[in-house]
Amino acid sequence: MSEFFHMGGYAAYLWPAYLLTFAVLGWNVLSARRALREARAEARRRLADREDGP
Amino acid sequence: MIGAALAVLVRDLRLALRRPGQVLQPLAFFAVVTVLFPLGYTPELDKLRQIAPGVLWVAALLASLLSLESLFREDAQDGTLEQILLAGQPLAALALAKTAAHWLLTGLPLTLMAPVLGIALGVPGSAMPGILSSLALGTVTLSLVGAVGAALTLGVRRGGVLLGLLTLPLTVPTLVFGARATELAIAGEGLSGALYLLAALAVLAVTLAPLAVAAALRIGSE
Amino acid sequence: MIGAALAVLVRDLRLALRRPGQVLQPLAFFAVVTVLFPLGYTPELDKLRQIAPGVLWVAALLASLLSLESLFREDAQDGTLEQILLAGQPLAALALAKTAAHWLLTGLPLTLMAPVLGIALGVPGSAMPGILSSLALGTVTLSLVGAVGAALTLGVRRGGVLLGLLTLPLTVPTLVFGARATELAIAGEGLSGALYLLAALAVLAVTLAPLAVAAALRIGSE
Amino acid sequence: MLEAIDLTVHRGDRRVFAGLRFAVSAGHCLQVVGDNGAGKTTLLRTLAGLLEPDEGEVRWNGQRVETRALEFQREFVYLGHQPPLKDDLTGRENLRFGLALRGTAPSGGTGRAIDGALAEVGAAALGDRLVRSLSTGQRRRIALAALRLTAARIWLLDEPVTNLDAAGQAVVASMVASQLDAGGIVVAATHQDLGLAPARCPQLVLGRRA
Amino acid sequence: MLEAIDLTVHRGDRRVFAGLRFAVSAGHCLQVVGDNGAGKTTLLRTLAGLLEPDEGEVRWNGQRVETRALEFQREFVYLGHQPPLKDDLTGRENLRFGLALRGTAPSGGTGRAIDGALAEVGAAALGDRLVRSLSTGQRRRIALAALRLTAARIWLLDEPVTNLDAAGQAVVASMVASQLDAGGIVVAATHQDLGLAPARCPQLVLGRRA
Amino acid sequence: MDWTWFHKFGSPPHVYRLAGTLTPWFAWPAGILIVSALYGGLVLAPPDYQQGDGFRIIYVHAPSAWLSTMVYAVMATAAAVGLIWRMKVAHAVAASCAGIGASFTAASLVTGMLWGEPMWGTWWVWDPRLVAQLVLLFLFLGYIGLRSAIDDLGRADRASAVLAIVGVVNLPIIRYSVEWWNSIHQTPSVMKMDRPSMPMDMLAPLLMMLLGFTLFFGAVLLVRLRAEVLRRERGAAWVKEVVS
Ligand code: HEM
Ligand SMILES: Nc1ncnc2c1ncn2[C@@H]1O[C@H](COP(=O)(O)OP(=O)(O)OP(=O)(O)O)[C@@H](O)[C@H]1O
Ligand SMILES: Nc1ncnc2c1ncn2[C@@H]1O[C@H](COP(=O)(O)OP(=O)(O)OP(=O)(O)O)[C@@H](O)[C@H]1O
Ligand SMILES: [Mg+2]
Ligand SMILES: [Mg+2]
Repeated sequence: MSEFFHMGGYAAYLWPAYLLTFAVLGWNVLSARRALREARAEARRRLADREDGP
Repeated sequence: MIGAALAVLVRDLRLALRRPGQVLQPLAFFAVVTVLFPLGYTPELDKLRQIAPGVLWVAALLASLLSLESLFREDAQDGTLEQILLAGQPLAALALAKTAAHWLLTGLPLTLMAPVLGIALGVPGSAMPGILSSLALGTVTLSLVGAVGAALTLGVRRGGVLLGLLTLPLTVPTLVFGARATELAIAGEGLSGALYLLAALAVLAVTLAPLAVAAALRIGSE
Repeated sequence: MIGAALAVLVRDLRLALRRPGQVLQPLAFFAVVTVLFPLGYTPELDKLRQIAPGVLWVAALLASLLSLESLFREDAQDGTLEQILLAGQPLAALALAKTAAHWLLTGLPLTLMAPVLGIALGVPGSAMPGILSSLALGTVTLSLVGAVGAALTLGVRRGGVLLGLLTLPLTVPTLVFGARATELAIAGEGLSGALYLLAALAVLAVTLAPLAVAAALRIGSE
Repeated sequence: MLEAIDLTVHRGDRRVFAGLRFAVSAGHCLQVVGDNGAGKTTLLRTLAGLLEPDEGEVRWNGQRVETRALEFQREFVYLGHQPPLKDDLTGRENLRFGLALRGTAPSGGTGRAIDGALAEVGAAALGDRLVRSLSTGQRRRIALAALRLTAARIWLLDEPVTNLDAAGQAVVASMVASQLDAGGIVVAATHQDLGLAPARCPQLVLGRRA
Repeated sequence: MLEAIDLTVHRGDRRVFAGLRFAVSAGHCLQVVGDNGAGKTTLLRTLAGLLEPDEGEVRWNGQRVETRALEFQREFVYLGHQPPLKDDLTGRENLRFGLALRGTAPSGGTGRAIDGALAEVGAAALGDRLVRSLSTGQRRRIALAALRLTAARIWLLDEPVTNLDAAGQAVVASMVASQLDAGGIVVAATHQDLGLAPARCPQLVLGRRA
Repeated sequence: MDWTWFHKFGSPPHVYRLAGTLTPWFAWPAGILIVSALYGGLVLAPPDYQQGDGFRIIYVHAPSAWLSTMVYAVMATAAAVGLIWRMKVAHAVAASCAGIGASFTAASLVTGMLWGEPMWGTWWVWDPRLVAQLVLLFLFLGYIGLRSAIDDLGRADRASAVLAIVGVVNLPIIRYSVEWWNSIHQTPSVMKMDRPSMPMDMLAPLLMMLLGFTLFFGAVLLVRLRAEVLRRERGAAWVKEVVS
């Protein structure tokens, strides 16, 4: 197991690379969902204004 | 249409003469940069000769960038850009005219200055024709590509930085071919190949850039 | 007075960084500028290492010029410069605040970016502290000297324009000492001497430039 | 005949006006009035094609103007809030440029026409000075001269009388009148009255949107 | 008491006016009128210290203003042809900056004061929008709010009612009136009338110099 | 020919709903592919005969790099469609692409550098492939910068569209020029893509990753697209139904 993480001496490069890449994947997922959530909220706010606005 | 384009060209040249500072600044920058390298690097001419192409070209590139920022901004601010947009003339032609003026005011002077600075970098006199022709061709492309960026960043805060960020990557080919041509010129080898490439880029830019500029200006004027 | 100066500083920062992404723009910009040199010169790191000082300092000079030109012009055009002139506050202080904002927006990002750019140019990690400190000091002077130039160019008077140009040569000492310091840092030799000179220049600039700027602004506003 | 058909225009995501209809026929003018922010400038810029309507269209003699934008542009002049003049050119040079840009060649020579126009707007003495050195009202007069010089049939004027003294305002009124007499069309946004017969110059009142 | 003593001012090499004398005492206003190019703006800028008189001097409470320029600057506000606003800041941010710059701290909190001023000029709804997105008149209203906020005793106004609709012009009139009631001084250059009692607001007529 | 499908794509509500329904069809396969490729790449695949375990970086590096190029292509195409046919939805697609593309370009760069240090003993070399990738990152950043600098959405859409198109015209020229630049400096491209054909158990995970990343991009794009479409609809009737 530890040998697996050791990656034949390349651990110091390999794991950061994987970590970063999956961080990027994660960021994409989260930011996309946040964007959608915010857009929804924004739209609701607009509709609300529309109701009580002119 | 030709008449209108000419009018724009002449107007911009006349304005530049009335406000020489804006014309001279890029040239001064060009000079400062090219003399800076020997100071920071080494006094040995044969070493300097090696970096001369890169220095000359990067300096020229950045110098023309410096002057591009104000290409359309002033017209936009005093309302004359709208006048041009609504002149009932093909906008691309007028955009080309403005870019031509810009080239005459920066590209051409830079080209003419290059040999002088080249000497300071140990460039042999035999290389001058090559340097002149390559810069003359390259700066045309730089002005045109830059004009697109300038039109896009019109009315944007700190447009200068953004303009650089947009424009410089697009100027990579010009830089590569231009520097190579200069290198060959200094080495005294034939540089027609590189010049052809530069010319091709210039032609491409002359045909496409004005359209992009026109579109960008229309968008920006809303 | 402190309050007013702070207000100016904060305003300029807010204007520049209206949106989050804009903080990163200067960083990207410097990266682009640096990439140009290898493309114009050679991919070999040990050759690039030699011109690294020149590259970094040219980038610094460019950054200050590119953004300084608009430092006062925008305020002059939208009338807020007069507001500042008539604020009943010591003008030099406000001018210093504006210049500080400018440094935070160009000098600082460049300094922070320098190590990364250094790596790309094959600069050894050991040189980074020296590079950081020399750039930090040098860019301050560049911003201040540039500010004087920008203020002078504001003047409607023809003379002002050319005077503004004359400040460009004034940046040469900074560039020379800066490049020298960077060179020494890369060579791994002691650079304290060069740093002292840079510091001296910076101190001189901080004390004198604001006064010059204030005077120039007053003249320009007539 | 200049028509607006169900124009709807947004600025940012703010609806400025919607379903706006009107028609101005040759020899008539339209005075656009409304509070600050009502949409006068927006309307004029839309007519000039500087803004795109989100819905509806502008027609000139029955044709959508987009379809032949350049021809239409030669039919009108747009004079906005600030006079389109180059500070570092003289009034004359500015006027000359304006004519060359639009390709208009006045009968009887450009120079003479320019002198005439300058005299008409009471700026004869200003023509050879750099615009930079002119007062606000003097600049506007130069801009009026430029307007006079163009052969355009349609005038789109945004607050033409601002910064003008009494004499200047009279000049504007008479210019508009003669333009209408010549069978032209004038659409003007103003807060002050232009002093024209209502029959000739109906008002279009834009509702306020803050 | 604001005095002009034998003021002579040149613009370029053109003499705009010479030997101009007047005095405005607390609670009074001076309406500067004159044709375009008469020298209204020049006079206001000279009073504000933006131009140096070639001869004569400006006195505030008997003292030459140059001698204590900074103090004097805190006594007045100058509102020129174009409202000093940053396009990329909101109205509120602009007002806040104006206050901080002059070191004015309104009683009862800046925020509240700003809201009050905005409401007074009928721009309550505009305060949080970028100035870039405001119409010309809306900008001027923001500038008026800034004027209102400063504690300055002297107002130097160059054509304060341009681009303003009827309501806006009324706002200016009432603002000026209340400023005078508060013992302030107003020097205003206008082509339109501000609608104030002549007793309170005498006219200074500048002769025309083209 | 019948253009109704085209106009249907133009209609925001339809796109919004379609994107909603499609998302899981991209997301799940992407997830499964990536996870199994991960296992295949890190555990099953044997060490490289010369690079040892270091080569395993390829499984994150190559897909990121490949995706970066593809995203830019999608972005530019969408931008062009939006500009030519005035299609709001297309602009929305382009807007959604920028962030994704930039992030993966950056990932390919950093993973590449992390690979370079052990392989070439340096974090960075001026290899044409690398330079081209760096320039691509700049193009993305410029696009994002321009967008963020313009308030009005409509203007931002069309201005950035022009930029994207100009960029895509340039991209091949840039790639060619850096290759040319490299060739004249006689430094062989360090990233030899004509490596001896990988054994299947090495190649399979790579291909799975490539496919997985691509699908992942699709899924994220669809989600962002919905957000962008909403932002572009000034509270039209259909918005009411979908948000409340
Ligand atoms: C900063 C450094 C690096 C950058 C920017 C970079 C960039 C790229 C790019 C643009 C691709 C093309 C993907 C595609 O085909 O669409 C790629 C693929 C690849 N890279 Fe790198 N790379 C870097 C470092 C490395 C290193 C150090 C190695 C190995 C020694 C490497 C090996 C590969 C391999 C094997 C592929 C996949 C094969 C292929 O796609 O043709 N790269 N990289
Ligand atoms: N920078 C300058 N250089 C030379 N002359 C100038 C300059 N600015 C103004 N003038 C001249 O000074 C005179 C007064 O200008 P000023 O702007 O004060 O007039 P004004 O009364 O404000 O006119 P307006 O009603 O148009 O605003 C004008 O004749 C003008 O031409
Ligand atoms: N760039 C913009 N972005 C967003 N909203 C805008 C923009 N420009 C104007 N608006 C808004 O559109 C409305 C109409 O503006 P417009 O300039 O047409 O008004 P106006 O009638 O000309 O006002 P004024 O009499 O002050 O000139 C105003 O409410 C204004 O706030
Ligand atoms: Mg208006
Ligand atoms: Mg005036």
